[in-house]
Amino acid sequence: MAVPWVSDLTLLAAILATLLPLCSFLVVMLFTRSHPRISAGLSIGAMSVSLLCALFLLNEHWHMEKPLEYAGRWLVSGSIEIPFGFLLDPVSLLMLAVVAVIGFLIQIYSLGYMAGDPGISRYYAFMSLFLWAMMSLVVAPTLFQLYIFWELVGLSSYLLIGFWYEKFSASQAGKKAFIMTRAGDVAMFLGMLLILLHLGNLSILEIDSPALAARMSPRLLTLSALLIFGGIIGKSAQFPLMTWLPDAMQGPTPVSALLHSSTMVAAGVYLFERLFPFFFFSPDAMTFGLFIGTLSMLLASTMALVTRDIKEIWAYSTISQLGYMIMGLDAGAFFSGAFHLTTHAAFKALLFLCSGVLIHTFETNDIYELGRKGGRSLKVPMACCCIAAGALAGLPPLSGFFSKGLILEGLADLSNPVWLIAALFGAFLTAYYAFRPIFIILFPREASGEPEVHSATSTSKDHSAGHSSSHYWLMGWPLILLAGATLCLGFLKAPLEHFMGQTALPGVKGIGHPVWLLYTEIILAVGGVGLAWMEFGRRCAQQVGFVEKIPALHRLFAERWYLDHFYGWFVDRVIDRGVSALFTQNDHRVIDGSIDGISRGTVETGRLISHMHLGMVQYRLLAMFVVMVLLAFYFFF
Amino acid sequence: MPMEFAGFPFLSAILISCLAGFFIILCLPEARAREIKWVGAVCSGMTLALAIYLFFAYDKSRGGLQFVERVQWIPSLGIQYFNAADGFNLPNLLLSGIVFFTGVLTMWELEIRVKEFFALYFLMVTGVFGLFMSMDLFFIFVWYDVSLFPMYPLIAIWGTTRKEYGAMKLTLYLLAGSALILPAILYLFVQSGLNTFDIVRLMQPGTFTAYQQKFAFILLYLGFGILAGVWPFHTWSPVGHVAAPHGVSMVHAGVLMKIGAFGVLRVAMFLCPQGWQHWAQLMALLASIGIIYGVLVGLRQTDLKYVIGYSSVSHMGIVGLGLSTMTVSGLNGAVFQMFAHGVMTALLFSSVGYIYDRTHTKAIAELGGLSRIMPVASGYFIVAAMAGMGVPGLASFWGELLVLLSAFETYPIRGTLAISALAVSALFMLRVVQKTFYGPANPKYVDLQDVPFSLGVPRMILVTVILLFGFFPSLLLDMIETASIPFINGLPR
Amino acid sequence: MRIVPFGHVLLLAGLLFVMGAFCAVTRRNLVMIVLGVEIMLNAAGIAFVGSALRWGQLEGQACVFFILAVAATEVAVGLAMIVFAYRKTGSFDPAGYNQLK
Amino acid sequence: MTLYTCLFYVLAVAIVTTTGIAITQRNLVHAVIYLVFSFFGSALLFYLLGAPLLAALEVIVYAGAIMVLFLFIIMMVKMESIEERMPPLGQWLPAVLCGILYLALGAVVVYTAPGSEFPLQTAMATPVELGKYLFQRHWLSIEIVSLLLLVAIIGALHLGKRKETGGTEEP
Amino acid sequence: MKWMLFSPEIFYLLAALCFLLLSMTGRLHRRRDHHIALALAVAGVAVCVASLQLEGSLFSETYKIDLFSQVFKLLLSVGLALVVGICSELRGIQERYEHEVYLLLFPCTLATMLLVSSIHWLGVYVSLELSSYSLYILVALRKDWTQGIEAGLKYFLVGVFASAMMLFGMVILYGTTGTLDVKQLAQILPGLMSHAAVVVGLLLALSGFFFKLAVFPFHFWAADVYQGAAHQIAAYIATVSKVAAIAVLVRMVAMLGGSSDYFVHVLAVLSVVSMTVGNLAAIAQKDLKRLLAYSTVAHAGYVLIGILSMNPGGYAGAIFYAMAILVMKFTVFLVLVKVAWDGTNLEVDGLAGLHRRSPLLAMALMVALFSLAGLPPTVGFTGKFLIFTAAMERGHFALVLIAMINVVISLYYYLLMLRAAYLLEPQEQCSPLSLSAPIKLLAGALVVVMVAAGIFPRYLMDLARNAAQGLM
Repeated sequence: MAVPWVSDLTLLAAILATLLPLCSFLVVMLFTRSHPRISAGLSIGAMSVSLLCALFLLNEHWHMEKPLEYAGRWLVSGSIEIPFGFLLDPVSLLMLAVVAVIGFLIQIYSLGYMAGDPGISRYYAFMSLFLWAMMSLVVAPTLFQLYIFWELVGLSSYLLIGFWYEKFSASQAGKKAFIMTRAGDVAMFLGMLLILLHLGNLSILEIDSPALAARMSPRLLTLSALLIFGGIIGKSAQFPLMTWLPDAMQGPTPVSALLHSSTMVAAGVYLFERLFPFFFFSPDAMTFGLFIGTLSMLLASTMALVTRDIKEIWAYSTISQLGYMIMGLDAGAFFSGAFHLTTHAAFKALLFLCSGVLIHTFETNDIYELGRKGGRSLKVPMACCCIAAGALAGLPPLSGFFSKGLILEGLADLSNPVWLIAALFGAFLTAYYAFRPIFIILFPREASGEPEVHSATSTSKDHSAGHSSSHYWLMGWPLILLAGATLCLGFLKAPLEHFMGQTALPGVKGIGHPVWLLYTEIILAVGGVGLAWMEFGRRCAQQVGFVEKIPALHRLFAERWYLDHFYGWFVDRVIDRGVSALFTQNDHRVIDGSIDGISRGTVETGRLISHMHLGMVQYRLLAMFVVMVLLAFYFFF
Repeated sequence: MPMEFAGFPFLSAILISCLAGFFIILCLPEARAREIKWVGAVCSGMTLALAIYLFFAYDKSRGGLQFVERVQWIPSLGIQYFNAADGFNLPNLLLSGIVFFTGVLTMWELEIRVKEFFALYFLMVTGVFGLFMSMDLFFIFVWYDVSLFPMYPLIAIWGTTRKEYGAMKLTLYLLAGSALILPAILYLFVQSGLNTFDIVRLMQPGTFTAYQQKFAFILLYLGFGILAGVWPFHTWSPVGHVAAPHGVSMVHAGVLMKIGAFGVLRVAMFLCPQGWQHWAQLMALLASIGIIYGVLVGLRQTDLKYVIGYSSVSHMGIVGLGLSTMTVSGLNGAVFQMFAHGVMTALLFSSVGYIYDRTHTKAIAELGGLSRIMPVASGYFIVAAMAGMGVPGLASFWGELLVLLSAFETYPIRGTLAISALAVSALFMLRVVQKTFYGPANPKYVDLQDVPFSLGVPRMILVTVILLFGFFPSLLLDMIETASIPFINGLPR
Repeated sequence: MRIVPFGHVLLLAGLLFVMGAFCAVTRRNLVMIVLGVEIMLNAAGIAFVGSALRWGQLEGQACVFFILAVAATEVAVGLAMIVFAYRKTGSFDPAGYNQLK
Repeated sequence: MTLYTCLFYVLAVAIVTTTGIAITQRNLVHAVIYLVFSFFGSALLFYLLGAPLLAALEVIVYAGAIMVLFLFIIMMVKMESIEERMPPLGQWLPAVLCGILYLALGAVVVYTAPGSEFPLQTAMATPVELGKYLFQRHWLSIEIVSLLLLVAIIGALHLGKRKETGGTEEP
Repeated sequence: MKWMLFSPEIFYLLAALCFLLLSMTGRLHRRRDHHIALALAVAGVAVCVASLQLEGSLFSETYKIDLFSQVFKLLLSVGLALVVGICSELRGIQERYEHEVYLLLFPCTLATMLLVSSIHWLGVYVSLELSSYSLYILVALRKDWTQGIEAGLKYFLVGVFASAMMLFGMVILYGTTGTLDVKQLAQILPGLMSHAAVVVGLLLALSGFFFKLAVFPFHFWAADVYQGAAHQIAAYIATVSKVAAIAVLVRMVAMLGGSSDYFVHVLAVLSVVSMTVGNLAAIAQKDLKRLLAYSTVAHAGYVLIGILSMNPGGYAGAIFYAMAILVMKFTVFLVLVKVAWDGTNLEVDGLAGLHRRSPLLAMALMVALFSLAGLPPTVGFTGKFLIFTAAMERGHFALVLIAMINVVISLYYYLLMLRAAYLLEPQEQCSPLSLSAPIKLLAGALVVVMVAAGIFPRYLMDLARNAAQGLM
């Protein structure tokens, strides 16, 4: 730490912000495992301090000309030098604030949600581990540090998904999540190594600078961009590696709210923002990203149409919104992606927390069940839910509308119109699936006689659902705050754009936006909501989606486009029964077999030779004579 | 006998404390098991303390050989009892100290034939310490065999599944390795014409021709490689680990496999650099196959110790890959990984040992939901499993990172193969953790109680070491660097 | 007076040596084995005398003296053993003696 | 071709034929008798090659003592009653082959040996010279041989002696 | 005084005669005979130690006394003392022959001492015969007559055949070179090495020693004799006569070996084949002594490597290896005698439960086995190390590699014995072995010697090296 860290306030704030959750994690794990109250208090206290530091950093550096970088020597090995430190610039400060705010709120919320759960101190320990990792990832000055915390975030998600480890499905989901993200990480690690080979070090500022483009050939640049994008696919559950996110709903709802909607999965998009100039240098990587973003957005929204589990719906919506952000970024509209990430974090966390309250009180995830059990009676959560769903659908006054609009404008500037059409179709679907559960819960059909589908992800709560009012209000306050955020964030677009725009970033500056785009956007949103109302809200609606009418399509979407079957087949057939069985046989039969064969062979020859020695005396004399004659004969050769 | 000691002979002090333990235990009567264990704990504690003191007393700025001890042993053949500490062998000495001390504590509950067990155990570890600190070819070979032959009685008498087959196979296989090493050492001794076994003198450039170096290197690499678990010769290690009692398999997998890798480094690479450059391609190929192979075969195993055995084959493959890249960071990574893997495997075996002592079964299928029954004991295993997967914040991540970095630089294809093994190793480790620790609690074991504090001490030490070197790798890396930079720069191009 | 080239004496001794060996190896009777060895020793004696004459020394003849002594002890011990064995096992056939496994 | 050369060849042929017959005789007594003739032949050869004392000793010790001992043993155990089995093919065929190979080799070796062409001149070593030479240079070996004979006597005695009480293990 | 040079031999002659008189008395006092024998043997050792530094030659240059011969005489006398030490019960010999054991042992040791010092082929031949014949008779005196007589007969027939071949070799040597004195031969031979007769003669002449050392073509007697003979006699054959054979072979090859590489090839072939045959045959053995016999054949192969490298290092290695064989083999036989105290043959599994019955013997056995296998901290390893270094100096890399592979094979059956001692539980509960104090002391001393000679071999190596200097 070159600069004496005590005197420089920013550095002090950055250190406090990141390292406090780590201290609370260590203290809780080592000492206060058996006292839930103390451990909860500790981690919330630590979180509040880091929240304050994050906000302090944000407003102190509101007007920032150039990024601040502090780096201390951590590990030196020959030519490779891995520093540890902080890189504070608008991108990271905004993300730090988002993570801090939502983290703090969810920690308060989970006080109520997790009350009575035996492993509560373990829960808070893992939460603070996650927050430490996420915040250090956000402010990482080098790709090394970012990769290290990228893995740690993956680890904490594994621990939190598998929090109720007695349930087989929870541990299975945790394992699946970790392995899929780890596959992405491997690709990212390779991309990093390519850059390291050519650049010498991995500091983010140098990667973003044009110097790198000069050193690497365009082909290599694209390859490393694609590889790093592989990491983003893994972490943000994009097209090929998306099926782990819906399964990750096994974890407690606050975890889903914090990790698997707003912060952790957004790390991929954040990395994209962080290396935006680097990606910008390779156009085909951008088009590939665009394609992946669109594909995963459409697929996820189709899946959301049919599922009956409320948390799965929001999980699919997260995947599709992330697809939106990546489309926005890939289209060159830097601010649109960042802004949508912020707004999405707010309203998606709100959605999850509301459904959390519903699940917490009615003990079921199924939307029809929730409706029937009187979901409408809980006034505050339902209200916040509607607001958040509205923001998700992109209804005008809410923040979703503004951020999605920006993305659509970015897409409009692209030469090829197909991306814009897909985005618009996506917006329509989003609106439709956003309001489907709302209407089902608000207008339950007693006589619908829907078979009680045992949805795979019903979270059976074994702890007593204490409905005491204190818990209710503890969970209530964060909802209200988040609802407020979704309402007013839309209007903060201008100052944020100014704040983000300070660091001169390349990117397509939007020329005048066609007016018709704004209106089509509103019409599609309202149309989607209307269709949902038509099919689910109206008194005489059969509450059967237009998709469910076509059974083939229904099954296709319900089976997650058979992706899970493919992965199951691949891991089971190819890896388990195929390659490793082959290697195990090779190990036992070929290598071991040959060695045991050699040793058995020597023992057999031993037995043979010892039999040779049992012959008659005269054979021995003969043998002596013959050998001596042969040795004499050898003289002549 | 002209003796040259720089201050108090710490290195010999380690050996003497081991041998003192050996002789005291021999003199104690068989019945007094408790006293034997206490003597064992005290002596191993002393060696650990000495190793720690050495580790921190080493003057990193000066580098080179320190704490030199030299005694003319057999002048006519140029054999000396020559011990020294440098960047390469101090981490290993520390590792042996730690694993030795925790190994003794892990075997605290042993009841049958305690005296013979600890006597042979001390003998084995004396061999291990001797080899790490020796700079004389003759003594390296002597200590190599001293550390090997107690293996047979240790495994054959106190072992578990298929112990006699395992013991015989292991001992014969490892001594077949020595059948390759001794001719190579003699070949070098004779070809050098200097009538000395001293590595420092034989190391000077120009003592051997290129052909001699190539010839000797491949023999030494195969000889020591067998012990290091190089790919085609690895089949003894899982069998040996399963058969051995867990205290022995801790030292065996934790330290003995490092002797193989250290032997390759200290003897083969020091004396035959051109041979190393010639055979590096083969080393890298075998190592990367070993990494993938160990993990994939581990997937199919049903016995907990087999799983750990194959995971150590894979990790030793990483060490081999590190050694094969002729870069400073590759070498640093390899030595760091030797240390990290040693501690991690020791923790794995010690926790499996605890589980085996309680449930008397190692089959993963029968175990299940142990995390509910004994959270602390399974916690230790999970930390070790995480380290095995290369999770950052734990020691072996840095080793793997550095090795894979430099491997990717010099051998791109093999490097990619090794890096992709990271994903499969995650699948492999998590599957084990999930089957044995998560999921519904197995009714048979519900009444088992968690590990008491007294038995938890060894595992706690190992966990703290993993975390300490996970968070502060530079502690170890600066030490290793003082030795690897001069070595790599000294290589003839 | 010239008797015969030294080589011929050696050849004779060699021939006798082979016949002795052949008798020792093929005859299925212990006594005949000892007899065969006697013939071999006698062949060596002849060669020794021939060599002594060839080099004009008495060394060779002195050796023959010792050969006689050794042959005598060989017969004494050998036949004693054979008789002892015959008295115990009742057979002279060398094939009979293979109880030691 | 002096008298001695043809005498040498006559004696050589005699020795070889008598030994050959001795080897192939089924009946042991005949074999021993033929062997005695062979030893007489070699005694004469010794005399021809200038070793009169050895010739006499040969007759006394070899032909006399040793062959008589053989006869005595053969008579004692009534050997002729035991029919000796013919040696199986597997035993004598390799012996014959090796014998032939040995002879070929021996011939080559002898001809290439140094001094094989050296003509032997007749000479005579008086027993006095041989005795003096023997006891001057090799008296240690004489002592050793005496010990050897002592050991042989002890051995023959113990192996041959029947147990006093007519040991039960008699056949 | 010239007679002082000959003092060890005279002492042993007088001892032999004293036992001759004793056997005349007729009545059997086992305890008294054993004490007398032990006293005389120990006195013999003292005499040999006193005469260690003597130099000179007797009997008109045919009998050389130098450090080499005196070291070996000392070894032989120590060997005899050890063997006599374990002859306390002598259950393996028939009662009426117990006098004869000592009566024959002393002349045989005398013969081996003569063999070591004499450098005239005739003297060598005659002393070889003396030692062989006394051993033929000793082997035949076994209590269980079926085994004793069969072993004795086989030993006799092979021995006599081999001595006949040796004699024929000597006669060819004499015929072609004109002298039987080894010193003169050493000057003449290098010139004639190109002639087939000379080399074949030398090879045949050495076959007598190959028989004594049980090298490949002449090793057939080893297994049956070890199994057939009484434990003490087998111990004697395995230690003392082996050491003598090594001594005379080293002396002959050192003086006559010369430069012909044909001779080195022949020795290399013999050593490789006898190593491999010895080790492989030993694997399949059930009887303990038969296994030890084959392991001795294998050790003969290792010593031959030292001898065929024909440099001072090689001969020093062979001398050191002779010392090692003496101690290692004797320890195993000590354990054997104490476990099979009733004189019957012992199966390898008969060692079961030894670690419980007598921990000291078990440890002695373990150290001896690891030393026989050639594992480092023991004397066996130092011996092998010296021999392999010498062979490597002559460039016999393949030979050293084959030898090391054989070491691994030999480790297999040594570990089987160890397994029996430490692992197997005896079927019926047998009582713990009670060892008398001197035997305990002896076992402990042997263990200390084996380990000390392995860790601080410096003094023994210097002794061997000086002895080897005198040879050239």
